[in-house]
Amino acid sequence: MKNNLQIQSKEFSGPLDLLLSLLDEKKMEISEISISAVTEPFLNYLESLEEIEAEELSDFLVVAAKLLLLKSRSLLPQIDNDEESDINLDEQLRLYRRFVEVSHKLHKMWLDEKKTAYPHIEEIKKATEIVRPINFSLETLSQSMVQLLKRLQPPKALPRTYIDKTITIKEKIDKMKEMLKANKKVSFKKLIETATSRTEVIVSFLAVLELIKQNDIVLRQDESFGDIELSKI
Amino acid sequence: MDIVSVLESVLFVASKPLSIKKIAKSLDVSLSEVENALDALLNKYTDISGVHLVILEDNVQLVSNPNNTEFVEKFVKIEFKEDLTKAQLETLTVVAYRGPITRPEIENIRGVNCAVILRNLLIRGLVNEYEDSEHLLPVYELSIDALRFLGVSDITELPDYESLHSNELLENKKDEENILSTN
Amino acid sequence: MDIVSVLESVLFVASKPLSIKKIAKSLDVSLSEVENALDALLNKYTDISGVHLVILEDNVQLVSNPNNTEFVEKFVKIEFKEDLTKAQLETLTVVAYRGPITRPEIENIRGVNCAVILRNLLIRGLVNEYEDSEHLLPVYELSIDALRFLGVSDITELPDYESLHSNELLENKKDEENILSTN
Repeated sequence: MKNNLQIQSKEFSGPLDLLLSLLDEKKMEISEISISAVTEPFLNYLESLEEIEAEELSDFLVVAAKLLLLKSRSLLPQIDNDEESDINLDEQLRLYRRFVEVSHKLHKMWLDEKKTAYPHIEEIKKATEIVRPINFSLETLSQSMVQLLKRLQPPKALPRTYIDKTITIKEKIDKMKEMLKANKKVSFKKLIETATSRTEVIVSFLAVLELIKQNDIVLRQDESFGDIELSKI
Repeated sequence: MDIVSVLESVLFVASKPLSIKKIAKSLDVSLSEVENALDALLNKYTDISGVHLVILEDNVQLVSNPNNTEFVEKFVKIEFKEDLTKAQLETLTVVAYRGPITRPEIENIRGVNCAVILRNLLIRGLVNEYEDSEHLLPVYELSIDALRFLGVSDITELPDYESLHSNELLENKKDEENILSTN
Repeated sequence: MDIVSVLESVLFVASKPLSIKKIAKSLDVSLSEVENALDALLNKYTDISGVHLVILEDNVQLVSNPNNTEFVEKFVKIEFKEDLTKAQLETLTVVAYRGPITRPEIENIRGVNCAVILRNLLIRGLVNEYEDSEHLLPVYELSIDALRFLGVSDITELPDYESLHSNELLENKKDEENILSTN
């Protein structure tokens, strides 16, 4: 219906919420394959979050890392599978979705004023002996005020903009193929020289993996963290 | 509508004597229906019950069994020696920095109902409630005892009183309140 | 002392959730005596009764039957209840269905840090926090106030409670795999 509009103006309550929205947008069921298929829009969204506090970003990065692992595994099935049991993103997402669904039901109940149960409010009789509660002091009072003000701070909503322009793996592959037409060998460093964002670097790397999978190129790397040389087969 | 059940709920929540005639009118049932329901409730709230149904002329009320007063008071006293809960402390804070303040104003700032908490603070003697000509509703402020416990003689001696009292976030909440009440 | 009667009076007068353990201590009786007395009161305050006895973990409170609220509100003002944000709603849901639950367990389900949200829910009185000897960390559970606002008298009345409450996914990865493979 108005799915496309929704995703652009939605406030995400966390990385799993974002993942679910991306899947819903594409009308995909939850599976390892579908999840890894939304890796790029997820990363692009992260890119738009750059200004957000590190603390909030870290939860998104955890999921991003899982997504990249899933994605690279789907591209390179021979990759070491030791960590497989640690991902389980699809299972986590399924359970999370159940809670989200039931939370909508609770929300309806919450908003139904006609169902609020009342306590009995006894008539007020002031105590004959007034005692000082142990934790009642100037310190606790002003601390409590500071906390309250923190709470009243309007929530810093995650950016509502959802970047449409996604650098896709496919675009990168096309670009690499073109470069490999002109030169027999291409340096990965050079490939990412013009990258404008971290996402683009990651997507470039995924494109390289895809090309290997398709048996189009071979890689050569002389030392760890050294440059990677791509050559056409 | 189950009249017995509804009547029981109404008496339980009301906490004050209600006129039997008015109950019949409000619930849109006959007087005898209310009287029959009261008879049914009298069977439930017997002499040994912890809650008694008191009927006096046209008035009816649920009250706690007077025989248990001693235990109830002991219980309440022990409760008061305990720490304030976080919610109580926050309510007290709002009353301290923003008082005199009405209950809806406090609730608007805290985002949650404060009736029970205010009642507890009143019973504990930490806040005072009084009628004020400026407000239609009762207003609350810190009691002299509370000030004494804090070791200050005047509310303005609270830490950062000026800046916190007139904090923008609290003022915004007040504006919201005004908007709401004009609806 | 007639424990059932005294307990009923205390619950009636208190107007707020009370800890079962504290009641036992204050009245100087054993925990099982209080629990037996609560059972007796549960027989008195049945589903169709105008008053419900709500028991949630260690907390207990007498509240009006939520089905009668429409009529009750002809006599008392409605309670203030602010809407919940999406993140608060999700967190409250996880606590409701999985409580008592620790913060890392909640975060495991939501995939996001919940410290600030839990604090807000705590101070709005919608969840309780307590130290538990079984866990090294504080555990969270739904408050009776939250149940009242949701209009249920028993937590098991929440939609799909049984299946979501007992779904062990994530709590134990091995079990999780077994469950999935038998499906």
